Amino acid sequence: CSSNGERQDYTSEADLYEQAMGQLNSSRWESAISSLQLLEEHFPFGKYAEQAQLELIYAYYRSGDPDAATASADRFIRLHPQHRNVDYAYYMKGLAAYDKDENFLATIIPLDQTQRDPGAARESLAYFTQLLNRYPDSSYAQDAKKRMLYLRNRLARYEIHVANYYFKRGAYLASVKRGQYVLENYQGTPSTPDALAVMVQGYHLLGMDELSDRNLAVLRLNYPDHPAFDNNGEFNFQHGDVEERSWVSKATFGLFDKRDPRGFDSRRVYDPQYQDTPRASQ
Amino acid sequence: CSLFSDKDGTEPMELVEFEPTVEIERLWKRGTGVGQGDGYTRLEPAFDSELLYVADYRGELSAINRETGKVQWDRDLDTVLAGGVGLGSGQLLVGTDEGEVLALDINDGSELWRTQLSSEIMSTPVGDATVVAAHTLDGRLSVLDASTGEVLWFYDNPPPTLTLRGRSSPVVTPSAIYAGFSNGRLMAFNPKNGLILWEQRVAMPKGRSDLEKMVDIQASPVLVDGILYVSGYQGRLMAISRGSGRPLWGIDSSSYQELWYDENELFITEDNSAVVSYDANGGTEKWRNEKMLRRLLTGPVAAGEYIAVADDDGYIHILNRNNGSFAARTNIDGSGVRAPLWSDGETIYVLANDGKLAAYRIAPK
Amino acid sequence: CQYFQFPGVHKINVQQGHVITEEMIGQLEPGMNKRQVRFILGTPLIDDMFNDDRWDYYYSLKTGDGRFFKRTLTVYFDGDTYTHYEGENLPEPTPEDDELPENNLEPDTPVPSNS
Amino acid sequence: QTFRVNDIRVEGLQRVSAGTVFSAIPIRVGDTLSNLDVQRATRELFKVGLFTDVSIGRDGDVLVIMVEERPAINEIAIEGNKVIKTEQLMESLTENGLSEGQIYQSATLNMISQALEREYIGQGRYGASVDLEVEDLPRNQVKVLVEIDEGETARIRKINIVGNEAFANDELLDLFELQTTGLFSWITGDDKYNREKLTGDIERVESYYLDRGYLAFNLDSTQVSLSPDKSKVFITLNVTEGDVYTVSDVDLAGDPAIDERFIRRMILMREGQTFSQALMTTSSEYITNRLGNEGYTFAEVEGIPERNDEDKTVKVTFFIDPKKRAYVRRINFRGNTTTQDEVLRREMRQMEGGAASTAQIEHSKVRLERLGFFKEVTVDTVEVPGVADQVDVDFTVEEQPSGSMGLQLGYAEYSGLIISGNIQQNNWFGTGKQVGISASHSNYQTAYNFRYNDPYFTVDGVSRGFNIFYQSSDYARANVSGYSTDVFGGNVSFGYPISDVERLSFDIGFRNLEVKPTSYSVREIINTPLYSSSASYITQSELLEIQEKISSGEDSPFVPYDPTPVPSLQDDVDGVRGQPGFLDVHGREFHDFVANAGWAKSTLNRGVLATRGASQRLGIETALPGGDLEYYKVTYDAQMFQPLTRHLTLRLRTSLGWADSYGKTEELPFFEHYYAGGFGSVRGFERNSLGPRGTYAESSFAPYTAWDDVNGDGVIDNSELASAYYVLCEDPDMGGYNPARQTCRPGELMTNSGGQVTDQSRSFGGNLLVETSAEIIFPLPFIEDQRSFQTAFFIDAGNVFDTNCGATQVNCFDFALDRMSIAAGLGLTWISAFGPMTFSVSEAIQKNELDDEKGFNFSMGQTF
Repeated sequence: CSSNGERQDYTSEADLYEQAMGQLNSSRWESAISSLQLLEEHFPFGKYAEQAQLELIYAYYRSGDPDAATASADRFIRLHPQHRNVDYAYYMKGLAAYDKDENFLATIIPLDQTQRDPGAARESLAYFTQLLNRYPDSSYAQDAKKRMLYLRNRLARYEIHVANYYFKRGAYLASVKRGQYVLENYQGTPSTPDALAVMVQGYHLLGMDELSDRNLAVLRLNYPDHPAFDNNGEFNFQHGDVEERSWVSKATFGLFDKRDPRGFDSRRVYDPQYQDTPRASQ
Repeated sequence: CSLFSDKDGTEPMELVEFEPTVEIERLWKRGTGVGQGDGYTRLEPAFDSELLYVADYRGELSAINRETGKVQWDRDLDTVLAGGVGLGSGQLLVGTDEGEVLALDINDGSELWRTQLSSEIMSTPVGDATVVAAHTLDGRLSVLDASTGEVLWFYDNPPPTLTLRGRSSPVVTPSAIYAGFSNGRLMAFNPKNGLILWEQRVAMPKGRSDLEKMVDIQASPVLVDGILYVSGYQGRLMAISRGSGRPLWGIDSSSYQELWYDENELFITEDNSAVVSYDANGGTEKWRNEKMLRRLLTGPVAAGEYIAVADDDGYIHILNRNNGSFAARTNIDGSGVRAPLWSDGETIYVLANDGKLAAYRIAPK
Repeated sequence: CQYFQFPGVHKINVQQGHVITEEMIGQLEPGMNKRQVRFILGTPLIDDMFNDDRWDYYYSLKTGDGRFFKRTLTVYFDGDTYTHYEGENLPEPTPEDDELPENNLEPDTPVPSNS
Repeated sequence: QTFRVNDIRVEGLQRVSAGTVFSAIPIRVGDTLSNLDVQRATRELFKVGLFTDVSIGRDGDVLVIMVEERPAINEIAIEGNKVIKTEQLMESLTENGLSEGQIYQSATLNMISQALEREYIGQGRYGASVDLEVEDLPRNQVKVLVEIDEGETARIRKINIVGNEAFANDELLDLFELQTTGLFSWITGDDKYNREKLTGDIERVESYYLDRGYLAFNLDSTQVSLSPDKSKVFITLNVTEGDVYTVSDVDLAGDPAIDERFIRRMILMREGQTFSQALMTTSSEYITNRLGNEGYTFAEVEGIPERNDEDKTVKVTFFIDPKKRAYVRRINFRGNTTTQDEVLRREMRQMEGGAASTAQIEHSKVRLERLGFFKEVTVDTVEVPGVADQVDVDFTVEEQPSGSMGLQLGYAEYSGLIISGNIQQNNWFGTGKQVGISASHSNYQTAYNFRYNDPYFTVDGVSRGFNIFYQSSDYARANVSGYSTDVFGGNVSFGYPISDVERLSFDIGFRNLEVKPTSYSVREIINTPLYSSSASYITQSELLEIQEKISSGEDSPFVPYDPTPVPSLQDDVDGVRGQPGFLDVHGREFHDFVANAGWAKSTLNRGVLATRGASQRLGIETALPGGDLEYYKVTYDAQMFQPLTRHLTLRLRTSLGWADSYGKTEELPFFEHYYAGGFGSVRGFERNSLGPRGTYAESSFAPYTAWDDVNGDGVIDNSELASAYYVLCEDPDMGGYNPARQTCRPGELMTNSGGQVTDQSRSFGGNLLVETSAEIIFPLPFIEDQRSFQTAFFIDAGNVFDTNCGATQVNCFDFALDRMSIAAGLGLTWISAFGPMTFSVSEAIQKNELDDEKGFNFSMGQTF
């Protein structure tokens, strides 16, 4: 008693490919995926095989399965390293990771993505960089560059948040290293001024005033209007020595009116993207 | 389709109806301890002129008069047995599942000596006046001094990863010891110093899985006028000249039960429980009874004009010796029979798995 | 530290930077190249991009009960060869007494014995 | 004749790639070919086995190879396999190059059957058999139908160990994963032979011996044998034990890097002790950790035993290689897509830029798990490429719902229609702040509550929170004696850690409470019956005289008895009206400042559904002097987890409460009483139903004390009777009343009793709470995700007692063990997306007469 029903009858390779293209155009991703897989299974060396694999990556991506899209892109790169549009596969890997970075909750409530898991963003940046190194004049390079800009800013801001925490914690060497990481890896992002401010304050608190002053000079030269400068141009060391406390906070063991140090966040001044879509601070 | 009915060709065949042509007369029947236990042991009685010596797996040994079935003496060895009861000269030999060989005085079963060997003794130890040979589960043949029990020499034949339960008992003669191993090899040794006289491959491992590569020689070889008849599992039935080890003839036949030689005829139960008779000289098949397939038959024994086999449900089938047709059938006990049967040509002795022992004689109708 | 605190708030130790022992400093000899200095003292955590002829080794430990210990060691190079060092609060040779260092403070992180 | 090949063309290819053809034939463009070469090429092509027909011809100087491909396998259908899933079988087929789309070659058939049979034999199913049929399909394709008969698994009938004197067979067999067929084998399948499991078991036996000094232990050989019908497996292990070795000397080698005395302290082995491999490996671990704490994260320590066979002693040397002291460059977090980075980083005990310490990294991982936000936390320390002494610490977390969010629309018999919505989030949008908003309305309670708490108001973990609430409830419906309260208030709370596992917490707040008794409130709350100001009473003996006169038909005496007026409660000096209720004494409105102080210590291993560690909490709540009430309540809760076996954990829990009034409040206010019963307390009993009951409200008793023979028939019938006075009881046996309906307490006015004491709705609570519970937590056999499930057999015991029971209270005792209500049963907790759901089924073992059993409990949103 044979159990499974009659398999989907298909005619030739071309019809199957046609059918898959039809499903793709009408955004029926699931059925497109199964037709493409069927095509690849039965005509592994047919003339549509390679194109089918490329379409498969796109179908997985659009069906909201970034991991499968990355996996099939890797497979394509392994099978056809010299293929004329292998750059599409690299690009799709970057795009899939880029989507994974967007948290579904963020679509409902304005969550500040820069304070959350940077892993997916780093992967996406790495894939896009790979694309640009290998195929600088690929047709996808333009869009990739634009996305990389956003990713670098996001990752740089993440480093500054961590540096701010370590100031609060009192681990000034950690803050300095985070600042340094931004200056080394993410120059020219809106977080660079904050990174310099972190270095200035960090070295000051480590007692290395020579290094602190050197960074202060660079900061003052390039970003004179950084919020850390008070009106007469002096750098305000927020976390260092005890600034005076209101009697209220003394009376209530610091529970009220604690005036928590804000940490460095000059996105309003230097980050154009931030100005037009201000994200919540949380 | 086959998914639901259980008749899928792997269960034992039903009993065949037939008109018995002989009577089976039961001389006596008695219980002898608790039988084979859970270790799938094949403890068998030892026979001498008028007594038989039988033991159960808990070590209860009793000597019984072959004619009357009366117990002459019995003794509790107080140890878990795995192999036995073997006959030495004036000695009874048993093997324990902790790997010890015990030699007992044949008159009262008192312990003469006891020696620790390397593994479980799943075969009946055998001996003569000078030596005692025991084949342990780890494939080692140990030969001990019959009087002191001291280990004279041993030969290792490591078994393959998967073997049949139990081992083949060696054949001890003054001039040579013949032993079948579970890697399919039959070897002859000099009893005094263990030098290898000759070696013969009885079964060749073939196939890729452990199951297909099983090639145990499970039955003990039968030595008759200078010729050794030996059968292997998934191997061959061969006649080998005892002196040179040269094979006289060999045919493809897979069997793990004891074979029986009687007046130039070899009776054998194959691994699918077909009973076959071969001409001892050339190995040509005389007849084959395939009506009791998969009933896990014991090896056949001959008694006069008839052949007897027992199965896993305790039925004893009597076949005509010349054409293998059914002659009679009786039942000893529902617990089934695993121990090899024995016959002195006239009386057939059957030991059931739960320890029931009976003697039968075949009388013309 | 900054503001009046609840009595007995448990604070964790905050340790930063390199442990520099007297034995390490003892091994430094002028004329060594950078690779040898790096092997003795370890990789400097602060590698300032601006100039490369000085390496700063910083060490600090702020214990939960408010004690603070700081030690710095700056190593100077002329090109690739080490010339001299200067530092603050450097370790003296530890006296070879047999019992454990007197304040046997075994915080989670190492405190040079003479803090 | 020969000809030169300029080009090669292949025709007829469908599934085979041209490359395969070119690699098979030894001909290249440009060769000159003879007929012999052509034949050899044809033979080579046939040998490839992919073509049914090959013919090579010439077209001018182009070599034309016409091939006809062998059919491809369109489909492999497998049937009859139950134990091994089809996917797994297909996988093993593809591994052997047999999958749909492959070319069907002659050898394919038996390769398929062999591959499948090997799968089954690997699982000990020796009796399995495979047969195949090939069905032709159009367009040069075939379908392979595989029919599998899985046969019986060989079951282990006996495991025998030979040569073991020191330890008996069954002591060793306990270590085995493989077992002989037992009671539960049909579920666990532990009696199915499996080679990997056997190797695992053998290793366990070896380490069992090595841990007990048998350094020379050796497993000589193992035999696995099969019964002829392939249904039973027998395993025999042959061992030689050798002798017990004792430790002769322990010393260190290599560079200890820190003071040798610290290291010596970590070594568990002493001279003269029997050698134990377990002790040796644990000592090495301790040393490695100790070095790890000093920053030597990559330290390697290995214990090497050197046997001295003559005197059976062993010299143990610990080789220490500290490698470079490592520093942490960066700490990275992955998986926290909702939770903010700072919420994780503030739990870190390891600092970036500091010496790496294995203990601190491990400790940070435990602290992350204790947050209760993550289902799984894993950490690994990775070397920074190119830098010898720097590491990155990578944490990967898997988030889980850390709160509950729900809208309940329900109906319950005691509360009518319930509409309630609540959001309780411990990780509010990933900020780590705890926010609770709840609003609920039912006919017995309307409640609004807003709770906010920031556990990390300061970086050291000083927490600050606010809470405002309004609640009006009519307890009559909730098994609590008839009164209702309206309360609103708010408080500020803060707390801080005093050690790594202990926290102090304080809160202070204002509370406005108004208690509204009802006409049937129990007498402990307000004194009943209520008398009007003009009421007066006579004595019981005078009542008897009157009843005497009525029955004798005498005229009503005009001479009035001299009744005494019923005093108001305040000046009821001699207690004629009985005990005053609480509200009579203390009034009905209470404005109080309530302060709480608490100490909590927790070493639980997980925030939610913990399985190890312990937690304790001691809290003192006081209504501060200056408010209307002055009382204090001390509560102590503790729980402890003790792993029993790999799967079973024992959980002991207790909560004790003692409360009393002080200063101007005479007794503990009844609305501050403890209650017991139901979830989180004593399962198996109605919610809040255990312990003392209040006395029923009583109504006044005015017997007939005046009569007038209006119709002059000489007989006083009912219409001619009237009651004028209440009666003071002197002696219950004097009569003059119906004891079933009236109560006569000497020295008090007689009252109409309020009805039988059956309904437990008047549970009144008490000022002493004693509860304990023991549970055996076991894993559900078929559930994969064990982390959000917890099932347990439990025994709960507890009750509420009162140190000064009211005279008329029922079921009210001082503390006594035989008064504890005990129930045993099975409980299940499931952390669902809507919050924790709990079920329990139970049976009472010991209960007081009035306890109200409840065999099945279900609740949402409460974790006990």
